[in-house]
Order: sequence, then C-alpha cells, then structure tokens
Amino acid sequence: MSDATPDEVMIAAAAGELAGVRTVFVGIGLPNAAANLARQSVAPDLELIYESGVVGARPTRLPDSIGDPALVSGAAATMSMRDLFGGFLQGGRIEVGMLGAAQIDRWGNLNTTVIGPYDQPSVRLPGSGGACEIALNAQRVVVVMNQSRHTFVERVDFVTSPGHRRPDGSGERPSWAGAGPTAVVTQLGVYHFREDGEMELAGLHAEVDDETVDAGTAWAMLRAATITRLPGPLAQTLEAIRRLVG
Amino acid sequence: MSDATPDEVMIAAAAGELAGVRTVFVGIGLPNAAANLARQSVAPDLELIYESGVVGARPTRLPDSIGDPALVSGAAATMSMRDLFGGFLQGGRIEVGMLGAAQIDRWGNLNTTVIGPYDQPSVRLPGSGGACEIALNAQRVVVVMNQSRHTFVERVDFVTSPGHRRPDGSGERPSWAGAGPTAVVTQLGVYHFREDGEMELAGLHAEVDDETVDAGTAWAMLRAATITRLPGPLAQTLEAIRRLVG
Amino acid sequence: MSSKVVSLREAIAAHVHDGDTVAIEGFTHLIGFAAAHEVIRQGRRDLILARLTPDLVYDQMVAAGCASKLVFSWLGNPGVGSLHAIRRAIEAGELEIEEYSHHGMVARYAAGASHLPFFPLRSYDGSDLAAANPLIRRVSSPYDGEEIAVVPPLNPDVTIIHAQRADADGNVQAWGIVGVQRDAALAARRVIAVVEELVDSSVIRDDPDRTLLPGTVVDAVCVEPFGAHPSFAQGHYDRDNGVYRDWDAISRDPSRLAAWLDEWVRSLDGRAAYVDRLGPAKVDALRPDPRPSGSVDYGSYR
Amino acid sequence: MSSKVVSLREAIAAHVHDGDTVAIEGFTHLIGFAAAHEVIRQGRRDLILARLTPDLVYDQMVAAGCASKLVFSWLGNPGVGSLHAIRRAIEAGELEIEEYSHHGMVARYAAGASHLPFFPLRSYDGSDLAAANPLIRRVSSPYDGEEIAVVPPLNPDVTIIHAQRADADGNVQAWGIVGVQRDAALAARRVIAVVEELVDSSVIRDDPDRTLLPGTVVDAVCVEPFGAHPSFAQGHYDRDNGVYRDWDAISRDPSRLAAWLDEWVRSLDGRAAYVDRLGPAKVDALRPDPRPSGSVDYGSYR
Repeated sequence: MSDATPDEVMIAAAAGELAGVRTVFVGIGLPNAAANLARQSVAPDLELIYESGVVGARPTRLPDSIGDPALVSGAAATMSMRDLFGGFLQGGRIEVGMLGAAQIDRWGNLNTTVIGPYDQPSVRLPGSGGACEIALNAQRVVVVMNQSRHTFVERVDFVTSPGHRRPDGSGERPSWAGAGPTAVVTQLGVYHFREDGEMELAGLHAEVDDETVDAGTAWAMLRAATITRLPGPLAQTLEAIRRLVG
Repeated sequence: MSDATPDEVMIAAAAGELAGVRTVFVGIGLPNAAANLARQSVAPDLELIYESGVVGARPTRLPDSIGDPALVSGAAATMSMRDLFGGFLQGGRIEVGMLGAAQIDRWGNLNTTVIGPYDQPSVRLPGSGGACEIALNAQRVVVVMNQSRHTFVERVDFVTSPGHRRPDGSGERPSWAGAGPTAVVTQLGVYHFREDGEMELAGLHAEVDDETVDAGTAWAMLRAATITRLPGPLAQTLEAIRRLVG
Repeated sequence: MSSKVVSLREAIAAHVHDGDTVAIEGFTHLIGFAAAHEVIRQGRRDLILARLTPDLVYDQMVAAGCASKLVFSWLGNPGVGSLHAIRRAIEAGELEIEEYSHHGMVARYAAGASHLPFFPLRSYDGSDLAAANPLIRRVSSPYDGEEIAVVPPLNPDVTIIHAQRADADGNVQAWGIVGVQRDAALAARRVIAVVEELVDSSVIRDDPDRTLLPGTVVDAVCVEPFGAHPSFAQGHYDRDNGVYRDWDAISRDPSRLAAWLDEWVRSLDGRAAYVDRLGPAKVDALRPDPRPSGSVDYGSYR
Repeated sequence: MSSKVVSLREAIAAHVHDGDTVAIEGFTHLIGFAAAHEVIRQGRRDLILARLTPDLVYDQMVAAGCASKLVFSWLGNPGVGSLHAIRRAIEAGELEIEEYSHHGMVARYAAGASHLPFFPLRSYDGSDLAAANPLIRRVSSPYDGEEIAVVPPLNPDVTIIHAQRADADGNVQAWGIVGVQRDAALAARRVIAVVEELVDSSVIRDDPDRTLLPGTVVDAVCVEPFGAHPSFAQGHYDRDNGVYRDWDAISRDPSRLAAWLDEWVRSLDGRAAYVDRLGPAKVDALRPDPRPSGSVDYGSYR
C-alpha cells in the first residue's frame, strides 16, 4: 500500500495525462510538478512552456514562481509574451494547457476570479492570468484541482476560463477554439467529458469509492461506461515526485 | 565654383534637411548617402533606422542594399520588422522618413508603383515597400528625387505614398497621420509646402534659375515669399560625400 | 550625445506625477522595486497602476497610498497567496480595478505601442470577463464576418523598466524573460530604465540583437544594482523567495506593513542603503554561479 | 528526441508540393537560395510565392516555371533595378500578382502566425494600393468609431527560412536582421530550416534568447553552408553585390537566363557543388573578419 499524499497522487495522475505529448503550457504548483514528472517518465520529448515566455525549460529545481531564473538557464528559447500568447498559444502550437481552479462545473467552466459576486466578492482570487486564453486556444486542457462540494459546484460564481457550454448548459465553444477540457484530475479520481460536454467519472484513485466522489460533487456526477481503478504512483514515481517537490 | 555633380548637390541639400534630427527612416540610394552625411555634420545625434530592422546603424561603408551586414555590426539595436513597423514607425517614433519617387504631384503624392495603368503598366516600378506607411506615420517626410516634367507631374499615375491631398485636390490627411512631406529636394532646388498642402519653390541650387524649374515641372509651380539661393556643398562636404559614396 | 544617466530620485521627480498612469513592468523578472520605493518616498498620489501581475511591488505602493486604480490580469503573490494591502483597499472602496487576462494586457500594450485603436485577440468567448469589463469589446472581420474580441490601447504616462545593462545613450539590454517590457515602454509617453550596470556603448553595439530598447525611446537611465530585489535579474541575482513568503504575514497586518514601509523604504535614502540593510550574506547567497551565453560572430565588414 | 536533420532534397520532396503557397523569407539577409534551387531542380509547378521582396530568388524560380502567383510588397533588384523574368511573366499574363506594402505583408504574417482573422495597421489611407488590392479592407474601432485598414492572414503551406545555426531538435538561432522570419514560420503549416551549421543542443541552450524558432515548430533541419549566397549570413559571409549587379543583364535575356539556370542550378546536385563552382577565392573574399558579440551571464541556479 502506497504512502502517497493526495497531492502526490494528483501529480502522478496528471503526469499520466501528458503521455506522448510534445508541448504543454504549464502553470505554477501541481501542474508544474506534473509536467516536470511527465518529462522524466511518460513524455520524454515534452517541452515545458511557461507563460513568462520560456519554451523548453529544463529547470534544475521546482520554482516558486512561474518566472524563475532556473527556467531560463538551459531552456530552448525565450520569447516576448506577445509572441508567446499570439504566435504560440493563439497560433495553436500548444497541445495541452494545464490549469488549476477554485471552482469547476459539470461543463468544465473554471473559476479563478471570485467567490461571491464580482463587485462584492467574499473571496477575491487572482483572476485569469493566461487561463482564459489557454482554455480557449490550447489544443486541449487538463485541469488539476482539489475536489469537494465547494470546488465541484452546481454553478461557478464566475466563469474565468470557458469549458464546453455556458453554466446554464446553453451555447457551445467557438469554432476556432481548441477541444477544451478533456480531463480533470483530483485527489479522488480522473474525469473525462462526454460528447455533449458534460463531465463523467472515468477513474478512481486507490481507496476512493463512488460515494466519496458523490460526496465531493455538488451535482449528480455521471459515470463513464467503464471506470478504471487507477494504479497510483509506483515507488519510483513517488521518489521522482519527492525529488522534484523537495 | 563647385564641381559638384547633381547627385552630390542633392545629397548635400537633403542632409541639410536633417539638421538637429534624432531619428530618420532611411531608404537606399541618395537618402542613405544624405542621412550618413548628416550624421557626420549637421545631425551628430542622428540615429539611422533601416526598414530591415536596424536602429542606430554606424555603417563602415555605403551599402548596396537596405539590408547589409555592415549596417548590423556596431548598430545600437536590431528588431523584427513587426516591432519596427508597428512599435517604432506606427508608434510615432520616427521624426523624418526619407523617400524617393518616380513621380510626384503638387500635393506631394508619390508614385513608385507603375507608369501607366496599374493592370497594363508601361513601366512596372518596385511598388511601396515601406513607403506608404512611412509617408503616413513618420512625423514628417523629406523627398529626394530627380526633377523633370516626367517626374514632377500634373497627376501621378498611381498614388503609392500619400501626400497632403488626393490628386484632384480633395480630401486631407487622416487626423492620426504625421505632417507628411515638408520638403522635396531635387537637382534644381528645394521645395516646401503651403498651409493648404501645395508645393512651392523655396530654394534654388547654384546656377539654376526660375525658368529651369518651370521647364522641369508639369504644373505651374508656386513660389515661396522668399526664395533662397542655396549655397551648394562646401569643399569639405563634397569630400565627405565622395568618401561615403566611394 | 548628452548622457541620459540621472539619479533615480531625479528621474522619478521629473517623470512621475500625481495622477499619472504608471506601468512598472517586468513579468516575474526584473521588477522595478527600487523605482517603486522611490515613488513611495516622493509621496506620489492618485496613480493609475498598470501591470499584468501587481505583485508585491504594487501591494507596497497601494499600502503607501500612491494609487487610486489598478489595471491588471493576475492579482496574487505567486506561489504564496493574496496581496492583502490591495485586497483591503479594494474592499474599502479605495482602489478601483480594471481586469483583463494576460493576453488582454499584452494586447493592450501592443496596441498602445503601435498606435492602434484596438487589438484583436482570441479570448473571452464564453468567459464572464467581458461582462465584468466593458472595455473588452468585439469587432467583425471584414473577410468572413466572424466576431473577435478586442481590447483598447494602453498608453502609460510613464513606463519604468528594469534591465541588466544600458549605455549612457539609453540603449538598454536585457536577457532572460522580457515579458511585455518592450511594448510597455514603446506605449509610454516617458520611459525610465533602471539598470544593474552602466556599460560602454561598445558593449551594447557589439551585440545589437540583445537591445530591448534603443536609446531614442528612453528618457532616463538610472543605475541601481540589486534594484529588482526581491525579484530577480538573470545572471545577477536569484529570486528571494523568502521575501515573497514572508510578505504574506506582513501585508496581512496593516501595522506591520506600515512598519515595514518605514524600515525598508521611507527611512532609507535609496537602493544602496536597502542593499546595506539586506547585508552582504543575503546578497552573496542570491548570487548565482556563472553560466555564460557564449559569443557569436557578427563579422566585421568593410 | 529523434533528429530532424534531413537532406535538403528530402525536405523539399516531403514538404513542398505543386500548387502550395510557399514563403522563402529573409529580409535581404539569410535568403534561402539553396532551398529555392532545390525546388527548381525538383520541378515544382503552380506555386504561390509569398515574400516581401521577391529578389533574385523568386526571379529565378519564376524563370524556371515554378510559380503561378506572386504575393509581395517590393519588387526589384535592390540597388540595381528590375527583376526581368518576373516582369516578363507578369506582362505575358503568366504570373498573377497580389501587392501590399511592407507593413501589410508583415501584418499578414502576424495575423497568420497568431490565428487572427485580420490584422489592423495604419496604412493605405490616401494611397491607391487598397483600390488595386481588394483584400485590403477596413474595420471600425468599437471605441471611437475610427476606421482603420486591415489585411487578411497569410498562412503558407510551407515556410523555408535560412539561419546561422540549429540543433538536431530543430531549435533555430539567427542573429542580425531577422525581418519577418519568426512570424512567417509560425504562420506556416510546415517549416523547413536551412542552416549554415548544426550545433550541439548545449550551444543553443546556453543562450536561449537567440532562438528564433523552437524545435516544436520546425519540421526539418537541413545543413547547407553558404546556402544563402548571394545574399549574406551575418558573421559567415558578405552579400555578393556583384552577383546582384550581374543578374540584371542575365535576367534581361531569356536565353542567357536559361543557360544560367542550367549552369548554376539544374546541372548541380546541390549547394556543395554550387560552392565548388563559385571557387575558394570567391568564398574567401566574402568571409568577414571576426567581430564577436561578447558573452553575457545567464547564471546557474540550483
């Protein structure tokens, strides 16, 4: 039985979502650890792209900030944010965008802006950063976040980064946009999206059962035809994560 | 009495138009020689900016082409053409654009595209290059060209680079544009523009008289209140020009 | 050419006025703390502060009462949490906000730099951001009728950037992450460049590709080594992550924050004194080992 | 990572097809003559050739019968005169043209690179260019109603760029004039990079700011020293102005031009043979003296 922490389970599962991927747009925190882990395992050709304008980073340490001198030294390229967001992200050159969120709904809409009303929030979150355009322009999006009834909500308080439909189920993604969220990784399991854009449970981490998922979701979570029992990180993966996260 | 050639007279007079100027957008040929001469004389702080993206060039030789390795080595900066045309020229950072032309009219409209109709030209010229946007976005424009009834025409065959009014005298420059042509330098003299945008004779080179100007203009050229007798290049200026042009 | 080198005190006094729109840019890298502290010392008021990531630098300026409005795209202490002084000011109704995404801010500077009435970008569709900010609008393409989001130009009265080096003519060179620094400067009416090092023009002109801004667009050059601390200057010093982490507790507590501003800003006469207070041990600990870029050959042509 | 290095013959065979829109970019500098000659040797037809300045490189391709259309902004032999093969083809109705200004072409590549439906620019007001090209249109600003010119995106099927060096992963570095190379490549469906020199990845990664294109956007790397002659490669060789001047008489005369194509393109099996034919004296005469950029310090952080 593994002694992996919930964060370590998420990092390992998120890294698994990057198997064979060539370009990932990385945020700070868990996505950063997952992407670095993937490069050491399932995606050796993975180029880490940071919104600060660093492409093909080979960080010698896991940075506190998305801009860190260790990302630059030894990278393949730096570019201005105009080139990065314009020519690179908007130009369709990013396969996977990895995003976190404070809230998600069944359509994969992400909130990182406010809890409560925009003008009188109970919690003011950081806002979009690059998330809104990553959600729209990356070829697909992998979400990594903690799951509870406060985060997997019936209706997000603010759509920072669009998913597959508007919160009321109307609309669809613009024709020019990428595929949107294709996987959500939490400490409980892994979720995919149906053809119509609604989230469904696709995999459960070790020692997590169906009821825990329902207890951690504010709507009636759909089930995939088959639900995988996720293997959890191998000992060597855990070692690698701990080397990375320090 | 000077043994200056008509080209040398034009180069010297065009350099004089750059007195005290800080930034000039330089084309190839006579403007290039004039700008380099100005930097050695009346405009020591002049930064030569080439449309290839070189800023503050200190060429060790007069290049054949607007892009030349001698422009880059020792320059203050290189930049992409997007930054040069967008952030620099369009951003209003160029004081003087120096342009040549095959035809000019009384409003300072310049033709470098075709002689004859656009679809069936008798002579196909190179086209705009950067001239159209230089004419619109430089703070002001100095034109350097040979003068005759074939070049100083009643109506240009094609407006490549706009002057003060449309060829029929209608319209005016857009509110966001620079001042447009403020001086035209030819082998006969120097021309300025009146408030209403029409060209007038402002100065005559040595040994040129009024009738020569009229014989070299296909419309009735206006006269400035006072017409200067231009001094012509000093011996040391001529030497400098010959060192430059080689 | 007359030198553009002046003291930071003179540069701020000459170029930053009450009520100005000010951009102290630098995306995670080369954040102009020395300049911000000088603005605080000179007591500027009612500034509109623009920056993708307000970071500690604007949390300090807001705490010091310099600002009336914030224009931004990501409001947090990276890797740590919130910017508490800014949050308090917003909640107290003392600080107006105007919010974009990163690409929106990037595009606003791009429009400002290149004198465009708007800049189009593929963002905001399906997001609530456009409803929250009426300056995010839409334009139809005259080719296929497709609608696309646009943002308006941002033209700061003054942009302050920090960089590794400049010459006395104002040619500025930077390496590593350059973010939006070029556009933010080209968009501005006045530009102050604060640098780690003043170098001879020949150093600049030996490698013109490294030039971030030519001198013709720079109004003042100020030499302030360690002037971006606690952010970093590639090759000069590391990010001081401890300062970012400690800031959380400081900025949560208004009286601690006031004491911090007295100790680290108001009681000091400039960045040199700040570096003294940091102490040589801290400064040394932040110095990286060398990692040279190597040299390329531009060739000498005659 | 598997190497992207292939022969130029393989790269052109794989990535350039009859009827493609092709951009061989490089503004005066790093013009891809080696690649163009390989396209001629492989007998491609009906290409739409895009380039700001068609230059000798497209005059030769048009003379060889590769092209049906030209998209450009300045049509001439710089400092010399006309491009006669192109003029003849236009006059004979065998070559369609689509004409912009430089900024228009720059903006078209920018729109193509960044997946925008149009790109706005302050040009064409009062010029006849917009009347001559119906693809130059106008858009109203949703802020003040002001109208501004726009151009549509340009997305080549393949863009070919020349540069000083690359590694086997396809990371390309260039110095000196870079023109529109980055946007022209990012706008393309396929990218071929021809370089003077293949270097170890460590050389690239020691100076990431010099990278023009990261390997993720490059499909093939071909090593062809002197591949940009008679244009220049900063630090490697000078512009061969004599070739540009001599071209005038050659391209004026269709039979001389055909003989030139036989001698310098069709009878050769690649650029190495072309360099042999130029001869060591000419090659040596074009080599500049060294002028090193100097090195900067990125720092090693652990």
